[in-house]
Amino acid sequence: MAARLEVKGLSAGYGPTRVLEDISFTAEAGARIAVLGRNGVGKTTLFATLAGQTRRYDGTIKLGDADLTHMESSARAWSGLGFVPQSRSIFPSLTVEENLFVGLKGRPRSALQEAYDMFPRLYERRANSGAKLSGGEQQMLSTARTILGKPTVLLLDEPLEGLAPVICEELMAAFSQLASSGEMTILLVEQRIQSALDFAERVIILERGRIVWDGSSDQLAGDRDTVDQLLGVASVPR
Amino acid sequence: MSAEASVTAMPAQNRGWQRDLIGIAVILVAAIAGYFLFPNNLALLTRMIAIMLLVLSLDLVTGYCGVATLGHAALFGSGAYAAGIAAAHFGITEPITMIAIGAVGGALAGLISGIVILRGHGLAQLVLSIAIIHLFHEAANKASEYTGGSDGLSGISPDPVLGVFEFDLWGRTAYVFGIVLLLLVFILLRILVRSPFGMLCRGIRQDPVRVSAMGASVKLTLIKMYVISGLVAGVGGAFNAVSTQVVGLDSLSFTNSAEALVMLVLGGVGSLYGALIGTIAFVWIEDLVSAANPFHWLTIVGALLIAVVLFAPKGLYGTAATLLERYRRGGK
Amino acid sequence: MQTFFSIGVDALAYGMILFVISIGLSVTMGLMRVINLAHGAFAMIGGYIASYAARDLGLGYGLAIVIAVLGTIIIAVPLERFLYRRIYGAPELTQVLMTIGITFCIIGLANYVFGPTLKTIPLPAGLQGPVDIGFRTIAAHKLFAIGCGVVVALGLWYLIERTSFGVKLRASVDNTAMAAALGVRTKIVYAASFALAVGLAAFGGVIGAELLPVEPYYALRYMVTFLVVVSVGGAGSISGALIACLLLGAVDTTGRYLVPEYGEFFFYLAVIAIVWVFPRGLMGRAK
Amino acid sequence: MSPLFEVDHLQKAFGGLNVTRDVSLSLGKGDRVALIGPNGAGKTTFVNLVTGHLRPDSGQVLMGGEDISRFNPMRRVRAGLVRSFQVTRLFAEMTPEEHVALAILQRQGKSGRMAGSFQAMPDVMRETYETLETLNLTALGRVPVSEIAYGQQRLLEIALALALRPKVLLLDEPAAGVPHSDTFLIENALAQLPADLAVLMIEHDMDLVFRFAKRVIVLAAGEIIFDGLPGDATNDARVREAYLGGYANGSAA
Amino acid sequence: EVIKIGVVGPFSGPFAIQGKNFKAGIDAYIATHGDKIGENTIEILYRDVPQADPAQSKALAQELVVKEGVQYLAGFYFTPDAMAVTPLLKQANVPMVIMNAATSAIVTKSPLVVRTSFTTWQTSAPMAKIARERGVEKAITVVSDYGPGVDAENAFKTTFEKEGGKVVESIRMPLSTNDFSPVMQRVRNSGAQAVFAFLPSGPTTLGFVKAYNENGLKQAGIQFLAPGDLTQESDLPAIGDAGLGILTTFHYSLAHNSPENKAFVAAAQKAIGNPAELSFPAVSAYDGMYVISKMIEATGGKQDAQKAVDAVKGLTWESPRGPVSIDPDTRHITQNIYLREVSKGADGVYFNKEIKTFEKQPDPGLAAAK
Ligand SMILES: Nc1ncnc2c1ncn2[C@@H]1O[C@H](COP(=O)(O)OP(=O)(O)OP(=O)(O)O)[C@@H](O)[C@H]1O
Ligand SMILES: Nc1ncnc2c1ncn2[C@@H]1O[C@H](COP(=O)(O)OP(=O)(O)OP(=O)(O)O)[C@@H](O)[C@H]1O
Ligand SMILES: [Mg+2]
Ligand SMILES: [Mg+2]
Repeated sequence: MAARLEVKGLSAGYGPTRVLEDISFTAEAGARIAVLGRNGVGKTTLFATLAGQTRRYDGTIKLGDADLTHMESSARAWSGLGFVPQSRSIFPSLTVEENLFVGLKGRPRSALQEAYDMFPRLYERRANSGAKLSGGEQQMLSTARTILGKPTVLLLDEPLEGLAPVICEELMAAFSQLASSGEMTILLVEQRIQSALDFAERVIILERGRIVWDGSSDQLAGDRDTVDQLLGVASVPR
Repeated sequence: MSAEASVTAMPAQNRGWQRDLIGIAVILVAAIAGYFLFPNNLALLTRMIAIMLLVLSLDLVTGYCGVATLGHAALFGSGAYAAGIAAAHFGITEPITMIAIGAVGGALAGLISGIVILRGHGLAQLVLSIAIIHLFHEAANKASEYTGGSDGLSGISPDPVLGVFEFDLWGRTAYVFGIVLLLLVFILLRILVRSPFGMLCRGIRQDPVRVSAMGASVKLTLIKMYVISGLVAGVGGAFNAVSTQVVGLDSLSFTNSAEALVMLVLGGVGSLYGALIGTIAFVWIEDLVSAANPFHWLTIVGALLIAVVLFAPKGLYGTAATLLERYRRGGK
Repeated sequence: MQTFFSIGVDALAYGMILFVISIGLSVTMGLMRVINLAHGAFAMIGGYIASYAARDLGLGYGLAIVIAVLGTIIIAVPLERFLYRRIYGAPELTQVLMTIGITFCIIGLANYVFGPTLKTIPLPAGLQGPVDIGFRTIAAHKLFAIGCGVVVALGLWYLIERTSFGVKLRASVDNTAMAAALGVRTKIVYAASFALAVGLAAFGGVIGAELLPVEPYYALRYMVTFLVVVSVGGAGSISGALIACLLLGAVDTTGRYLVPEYGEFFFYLAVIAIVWVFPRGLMGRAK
Repeated sequence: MSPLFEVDHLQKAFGGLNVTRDVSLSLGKGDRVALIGPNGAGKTTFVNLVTGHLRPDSGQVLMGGEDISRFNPMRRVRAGLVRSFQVTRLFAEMTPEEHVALAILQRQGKSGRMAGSFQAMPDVMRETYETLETLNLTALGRVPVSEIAYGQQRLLEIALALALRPKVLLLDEPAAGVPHSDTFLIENALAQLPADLAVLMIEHDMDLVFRFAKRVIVLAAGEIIFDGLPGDATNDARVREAYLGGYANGSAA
Repeated sequence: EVIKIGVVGPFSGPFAIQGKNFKAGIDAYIATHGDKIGENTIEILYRDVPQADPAQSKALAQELVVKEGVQYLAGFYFTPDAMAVTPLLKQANVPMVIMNAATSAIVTKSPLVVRTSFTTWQTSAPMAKIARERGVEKAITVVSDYGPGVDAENAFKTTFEKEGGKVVESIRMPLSTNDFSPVMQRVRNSGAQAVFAFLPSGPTTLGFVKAYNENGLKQAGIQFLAPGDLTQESDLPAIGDAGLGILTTFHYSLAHNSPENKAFVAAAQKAIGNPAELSFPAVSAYDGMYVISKMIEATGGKQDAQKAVDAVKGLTWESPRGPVSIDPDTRHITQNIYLREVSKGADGVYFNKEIKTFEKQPDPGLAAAK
């Protein structure tokens, strides 16, 4: 069942380079939130930090009533956090089926069927080794793998990347379904602003590692200048 | 655009060359200091120089091209035997000529091992290098009428350098001769590694597929580098033969190769300075502890190696450099 | 013909013994991606413990083996916790440096504790002396070693390819961070597989002691051989290692029979030939 | 005269799976073609076959009439056939500046030089920074690639391809991972390409595809099911069903 | 005044035990004779060359002479290590007392070399005579493929054929050989009545002897002959019963029955700590120290290499191994060579039982070389 994610004063980065500064927000159970922002503002870093993969300088992370702040990555997963990384991170030497198996988190093998129902393509390729999947297939695998673990909070970093439009539509529908059915809380990073806005009820915009905008998606959809200024075409490199 | 290019370009470049000049100066100072501080250890220091050349040449293939090899002594030993045999059997005892012959011998060995070793990938590559060194070793053992087999090749008595400087018991001549060689090689290698060719090699280390997708020939480049590496190692080996006046099978041994690799990693892979520092540190410490306790020094050395990995994972020089870099960034 | 068979038997025995000793290394190097040059050292420790148990304490061979395996694991666990854990995923050369260091230490200590003399592990009556297998006699312990080889091969293959532990292990190796993010307790997985590898090393050290007698320098003396067979087989592949061991065992044995003085050439030329045809080892896992 | 680039009855199967079924197509000078199709249709494989990273089971690849089917990847690049990778392949420890400079030196046959430094070659530096500028990477010129965001790595990937001055350019999902706010950089870059260069782009971002392409080829299950004008593609039933789905209605524009 | 003696040997690594025996012999000498010679006291400096490595050996010798100012160089387990140092001696004005390195030619490399150990020729040749006496017509030689091995092969072959026997086959195997079964197969098929073997002391000898038994050569009655390196006392416990009955010829057995030896063994075992580790290099070291002490007496502690060496030419004394003397021409030790059989004492300890003596053997190797 979907859980609540509470982040307070989070800042993080890589060794000496600080990327995130004082990020605070709360995602209510079952929320659908889009995290947007230009190239390199720290979206991936934010998710990676929540998943316990990048160095956290300070701040706290709570999931439901579990305090993730000092947990290892694997413990976070068991307390309900699911992470689909931008890099896909397929296990190249494992077959598709084995990749999915790792995501099961101890659920019975039979549950694999859920993944195959979601992406029939994966069923066809199930004996194929991860390294030999097509880009899109890897993306499907990565997403399905995490969802199999039945997380209560799901972090999706550009899950539509490299997927055919048809698949994208189905997938977004599936995500909305998962969230609205109260199964999981979903945070989504997505480059295609339109799809993001269609999906999300709330939008958080990052700029240089800080939250600079936080509000309902309709509000944002109305407010063109913000979109242009923060996500818009007048992109200046940092 | 172009203006901005040149302005951004120039400083970096100067910085690079300044660094090199400083580096060379440091080496010179160290060399002179060594001469006067340890007048009685010149034999050791001389041995160090020979090994430095080996480790430098290893760094070229391992550090800059990412070819892991446990058989690099094959290049070193070939140089040593080439020079040694020339002197012992063909009466070519002019030191500089001997060095040249050694270099050629090394280059040939480099070509051969290059062609073989580059065939494999990852561990298989490592194993090819092991096979190579053992084959070279056995070959030398078999050709005992030339190499003296396991008894070693003795009877090498090089002429005075430039016909003036005798090789003496205190090893002064050998030492100075060695330093000169080392500096020459070092300067040439500095130029090489910052050249386009050097950059290409670094590229290959990080992603060969990408390099070939740029239209460059990975194999050919690496083999070129192997030959160069052979030249350097050959010089080292020849110098060893000249300064010690014997060549033993050990110069073609797996142990020798492995030690060289350890020294390189100890100092820091992928940097010429690392190669030098690693060698000095290892040989010096080994000499120290093995003299202090000839019976159980291995334990101490082992402990030190572990300590290095724990506290200086990038090797002595590598770690020092990163810390410095950190400090710089922090400063800004 | 008769000679042919007897050489064949020797080859098989030698290959199997190589396999039993090396396979643990295949696990560390191929699955955990750690170039563990200290593998020989662990095999040696196993040998010493067994020798102590069987000779000085007069315990039975079987018991000695068990004690050796457990003992070695117990010694290795802290090493994993404090040293190896630091080099998982580190550059290969760093691993080489660390594990060489460990090896040096162990050699030094062994030399200090047990002295430089050879240590033997008394065999039970059943395994002593030659057995007549029709066309020739062969040492009983060699037959035993062959048996062990088969068992180990099958067991290990099943564990790695068929059990969920195996999958988790391979996943952790491919991408530790991601495996952890999916809830795999990677630290435990690694510790367990390290223990497994070390245990196998110890086991091999004991079984192989008849051929490779236990002494302080053991740790380095045979390291190259282990490294070679594992890599030729393709690190991480059980079947690969097995084939490599049998193949190289055969080459080595026949070489030493036909042209002893060129045995070394024979062996290493074969190695080169094999790798020439299989640049990633016989059954190298795609990285 | 023979077309600039031609693929002729290309076949490839992995085990039982036919990934490329008798694919033939040709590009002329200045073509701007988009190759689209469902995931796993065989697009990347097609590129790999054409660029020599995979061996076809049968079929030929010709550049300006010359059969280059036997060439290795390197020689094909030299022949002017350049690709970008779907998943970025860059030198983690090197800077964008070095990447581009290396590509240029390679193109000019100077990459074997064992002395001097590209920073001392004004022409190389100039071209390097011009190339970086077109993709807005100038500011990152000296930042190690490991430290720049994925999106920017994608841009560099393209910069490299451009620096090789290809005759035929194969882009595998160039915009993947690049935020829409930045795809215009890629378009600019493509727009600035010499007119006689032929470009074949694989892309799942339909907006980009339809802005860029003068011609669309649709690959499904290893077969070309459509080859024609973008407009017609959106109206083709099979293409909609196999690939576009709702998108077609969304923006026929 | 303190006189420094530099000892170079393998004190760590695969041959550590041999180095340990050097030290044991030297300590035993000092324990029994004290460290004073006249009014001079001697000080020993040890330097480690784990495996044959002439370059390092030379560097260390140089350092010992130049830095530490040693007046005598001693030790040297491996021939190449000794060979590498000989060119230094004259200029350094330092005598070299070899305590093991067993290739005949070393003494010819410099007039300042004295050897108190043995040569492979010296210990191997007599075995050929034994073989003939025991009625062996056809023998096969199996040796490790390196200097000493080849020496042993030649020594045996030459003598054996001089005595009218026939060496049907000569096998040289790489030092790295672990599994000797194939070799034994060959020995078997060769139809020889005896196998003459030489391997460097250490682990491989164990495997070799085991293979000899396991491949049924013992049952087949093929005699096992070898120089004493193969049954070095420190390896015997490991070889165990498998070794019983093996015949070896050597210059020294710990079991040699003489008061001198009893005293020596007692002292040496004390010095080395674990009695089981004591073996032949110790006695050469012990006698080496004796020779050095004579040199010091002769020179009264002054550094005069030539005089020192001349002083010990023809020196004769009763060593723990038996009566010995330094041959004035070759400066190599003339000594008894004993035929020994591996036996098990009442106390369950294995030892080399002397069963025959060849008196006053010089080194035939040099003669053969000429
Ligand atoms: N491993 C790393 N080491 C140092 N800096 C890094 C590293 N990875 C990312 N960065 C820096 O952190 C910043 C944020 O990167 P991040 O990948 O989180 O951005 P992003 O918003 O996900 O970009 P994109 O939309 O391209 O995915 C970037 O400026 C990048 O340069
Ligand atoms: N080396 C291989 N071995 C076996 N199957 C492979 C191999 N490479 C690719 N495949 C399969 O071939 C099919 C085509 O792969 P390809 O990468 O060409 O698809 P694609 O059209 O690029 O898809 P995407 O748009 O998702 O990148 C996929 O189903 C993939 O699983
Ligand atoms: Mg990102
Ligand atoms: Mg693709």
